[in-house]
Amino acid sequence: MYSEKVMEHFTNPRNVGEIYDADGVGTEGNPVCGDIMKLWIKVEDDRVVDARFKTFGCGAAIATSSMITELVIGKTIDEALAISNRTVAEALDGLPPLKMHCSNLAASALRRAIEDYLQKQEGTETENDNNG
Amino acid sequence: MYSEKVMEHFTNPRNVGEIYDADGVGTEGNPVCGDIMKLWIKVEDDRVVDARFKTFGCGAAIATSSMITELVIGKTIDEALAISNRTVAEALDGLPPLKMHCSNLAASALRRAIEDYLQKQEGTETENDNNG
Amino acid sequence: MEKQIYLDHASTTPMRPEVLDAMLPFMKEQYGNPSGVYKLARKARAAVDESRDQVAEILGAESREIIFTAGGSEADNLAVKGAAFANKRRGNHIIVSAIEHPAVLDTAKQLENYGFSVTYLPVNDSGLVSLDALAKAITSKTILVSIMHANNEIGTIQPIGEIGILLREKSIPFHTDAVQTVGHIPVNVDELGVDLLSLSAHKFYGPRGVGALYVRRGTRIEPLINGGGQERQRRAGTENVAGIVGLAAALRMSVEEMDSTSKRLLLLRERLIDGIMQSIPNVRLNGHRTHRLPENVNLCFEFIEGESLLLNLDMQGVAASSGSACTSGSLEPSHVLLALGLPHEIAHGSLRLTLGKGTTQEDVDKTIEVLPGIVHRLRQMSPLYDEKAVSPIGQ
Amino acid sequence: MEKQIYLDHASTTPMRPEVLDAMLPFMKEQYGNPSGVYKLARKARAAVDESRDQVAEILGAESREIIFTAGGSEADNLAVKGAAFANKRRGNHIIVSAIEHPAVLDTAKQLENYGFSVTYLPVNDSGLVSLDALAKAITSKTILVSIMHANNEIGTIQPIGEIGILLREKSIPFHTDAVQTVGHIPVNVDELGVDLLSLSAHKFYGPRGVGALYVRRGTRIEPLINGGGQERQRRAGTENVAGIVGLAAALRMSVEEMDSTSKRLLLLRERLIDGIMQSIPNVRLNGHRTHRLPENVNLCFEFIEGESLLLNLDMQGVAASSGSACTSGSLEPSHVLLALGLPHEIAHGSLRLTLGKGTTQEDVDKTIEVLPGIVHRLRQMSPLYDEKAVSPIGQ
Ligand SMILES: Cc1ncc(COP(=O)(O)O)c(C=O)c1O
Ligand SMILES: Cc1ncc(COP(=O)(O)O)c(C=O)c1O
Repeated sequence: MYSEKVMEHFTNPRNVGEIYDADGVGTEGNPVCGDIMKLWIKVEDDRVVDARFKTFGCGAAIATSSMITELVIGKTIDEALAISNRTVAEALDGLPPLKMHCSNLAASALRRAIEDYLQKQEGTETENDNNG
Repeated sequence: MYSEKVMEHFTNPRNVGEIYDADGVGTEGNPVCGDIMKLWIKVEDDRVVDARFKTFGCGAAIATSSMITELVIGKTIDEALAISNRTVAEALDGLPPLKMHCSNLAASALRRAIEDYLQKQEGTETENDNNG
Repeated sequence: MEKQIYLDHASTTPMRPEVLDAMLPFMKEQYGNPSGVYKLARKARAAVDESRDQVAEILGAESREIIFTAGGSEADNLAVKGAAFANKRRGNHIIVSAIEHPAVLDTAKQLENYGFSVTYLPVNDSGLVSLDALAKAITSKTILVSIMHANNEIGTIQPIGEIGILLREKSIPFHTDAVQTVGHIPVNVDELGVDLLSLSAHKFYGPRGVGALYVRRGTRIEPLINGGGQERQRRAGTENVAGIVGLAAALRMSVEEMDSTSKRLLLLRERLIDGIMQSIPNVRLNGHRTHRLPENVNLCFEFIEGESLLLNLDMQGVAASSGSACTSGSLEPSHVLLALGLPHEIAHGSLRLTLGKGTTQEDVDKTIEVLPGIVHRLRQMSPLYDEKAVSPIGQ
Repeated sequence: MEKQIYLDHASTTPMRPEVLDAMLPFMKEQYGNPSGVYKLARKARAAVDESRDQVAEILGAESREIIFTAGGSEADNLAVKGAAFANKRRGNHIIVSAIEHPAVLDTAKQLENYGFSVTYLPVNDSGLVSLDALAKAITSKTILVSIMHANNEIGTIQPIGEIGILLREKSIPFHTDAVQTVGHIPVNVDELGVDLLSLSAHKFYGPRGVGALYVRRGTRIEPLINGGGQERQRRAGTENVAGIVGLAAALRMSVEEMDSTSKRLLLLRERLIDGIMQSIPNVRLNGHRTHRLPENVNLCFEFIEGESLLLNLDMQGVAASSGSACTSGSLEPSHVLLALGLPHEIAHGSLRLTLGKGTTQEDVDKTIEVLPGIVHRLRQMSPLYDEKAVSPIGQ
């Protein structure tokens, strides 16, 4: 049912873990629906230099998490914001219809992490003394 | 579905044909229901000395016809009247449930042939000049 | 023992050895349940998907439009009950032909108990429904028409394509029972213009107990068997993988050989009909002379009854049937023959000989050879024959 | 490639080679349709009759009380819809347990659309229904109770015999889905006191796509599949003779070996449960500790999700399932685990390991060996684990 790419990412997920001094963190999903993804990003000069995730979820959830970290590392914030659930699914050579929502999950978690970063940025810029 | 006895009588039916100078004739069934039996008997000294049949019908109808002629030959009229559909079915080692009505048919045809004989007898006895 | 001559292919066909070969892996080491997530399951899933694709392609359908069932009867019930219940709000009127297989006819009768009203469309003396009569029967409440592609007893092929055009115009869901035609004559769901189409594997040299229903995308049906999510929620039950693979393999092979087989059988059919009608008087051919399945011969022998004919034929090594196999245990004469207008006593004397890919010219000639003696013997025994001994030779 | 360890027997079982041998003649030369009147047909008919006698005898039933179907789902649908519609005049209330297989549960839901009212009986935290609750749920309009013999996910065995006594007193038709128990533990229709009982051949090393429904004499049901007169007018369709013969052969063999197999599997089950629970923290055993199928293990691993567990197990050569096979493609956690009162995130982390007659101690030990690493790895990846890293060892 899963593509080889999905299975490969599921078997060897990239960038598992946390970033303790992350610049942004995003969480998506909830235990009730069976998928939770948490994504940390490190940003330097408006560019995502590192990304890590932890995911509770099915094979597709883990693979999309892994894939999105790969996709985002090296991208500018604007480029990162352009990563849609479709981008993730396509990068994995597709997902079974029932599992499409998992790619949505990953894209949302990334967006939240970026929003978190941008909010913190604003804080830093305007107040300049917050925990940046 | 049929017993060996039924198949044997069906394959080699006894007493097929007509008796042109019969003492009694009985017909039972009709073309609509798919079974018609006609039975001729010859009676001497209150005893059935010959019986013949013609039957349009299924395997069971032909076998019961054959069997009843065998059963009746040699019997007195009273004994012959005692032949029931059960007698015929048992003599054939049973019939499939759906086909039980065929043994009924044979027993009724015999009864009608005997009634025909008795009626003619009455005629002969009382009027003594009929076509006896 | 005599060589057996099997002339009851419309009832069931022997499975092709190649079909069995295709099935065996799924009855042995490939036992995975397609719903699982492990390797063994994925292989089973792939086999089912591939089979579905093949069946769909042959019928000119999309894969998602094929629902596998446990046979033709289930497919018919799913189509008729499923469409009736799914469209109940739109209306409650159903039209079926009077000569449908019991799987449609009795289902329609059962629906009458559930508040549906059914029109049983008559047929003419060769078994064809009339388009005019159909058009007149349609009301604003008609939610389903079910007319079989070819009849299982008399082999008459209906003008399904023309009916399809009529019904498409009126947007009325149209089901055809193609159990006797799929694998035998060309069947394409778009050419026929049907929304629902039933088929059964054992009628085309496939396994018993597996069939399919084609459901045109957008056609609503309620499931007959609720439960697990198999067949896109439209038919629950662990998939009969071996059966499904067997169905697809059998269909593929039948379609490949269809042209040559049907040409050959057509010739044999004509030889059989002619041979019998020339040597036996008072015989009628039932069904249409040309709009007829290439393998079907159905005859009435006046003055004699069908079952005794069959038993005698069996003793001579010829396996045949009278009326439809499912009802030959009953006392009623065939509803199909009665619908053609035959009187009861004639309808009781019917014989169906259905040829198959294994049928040879010798089989046909042997049948032509043994029949006259049997018929003669039974007629000699028949009280009806006496009376009409002088009737003219059967037409 | 790794040796495959198959621990998904509750989903489907590999067919016994002896069963295939018993079926093969009917997929080859014995292709007669049992409805025919010729020799070939009579042999098929005899094989079906004999199979029916054997199944009936094993269940403590009469032959005429057995209806062959195309599987467990069809049998369940036939029982529930059939009894509901046949008793509609007496009332419209149905009781089913909340943990029924979807073949019963979804059927009950569908009946709600047709004017029936359904009570879904809750279960306690080990999956047992309460007799008191059942007694209270009964109304004067109750026309059917359906409670499964053993649950397919958690293996809990219900007190069917006691329920049967209660319902017999009140003359309410009682159906049990015995798909998971027939061939595994003793099943006798009189001891259970049931009027309707479903079984499916592929759950006891028989063929896919064939099952049976026991219908106590006098219990009224309407057919699900109308048509030909097969199965005493209660289930139309050309008989799947090979399948029926295979079902009977598989049942006979399973019953013969039942004692020794279930004893052996019980020991392996305990070894598996203990082995896992001793080496992995935060694991719960679902279902009843003792009123449990000898082959069933169902566990929840906190902080991780079932499917990723299954995929990892598959990569290590272990085939297992999470929840019921039919629904594991869905996103919903098991309705059975939720009915036990488990929170969603725990219910999502379930693993069902079901042993079979081919399961060895090595298989069990290998599973015990590979699981801790997989669970550890997935927990390391889980955002839920972080937060609760200090939870106590699972009970
Ligand atoms: C308890 C139970 N009932 C019914 C079924 C359905 O049986 P089948 O797959 O043969 O339709 C199953 C298995 O799938 C089951 O475990
Ligand atoms: C026209 C037609 N429809 C339906 C059926 C039923 O198919 P099955 O026996 O596979 O249920 C048959 C054959 O029995 C048939 O000939």
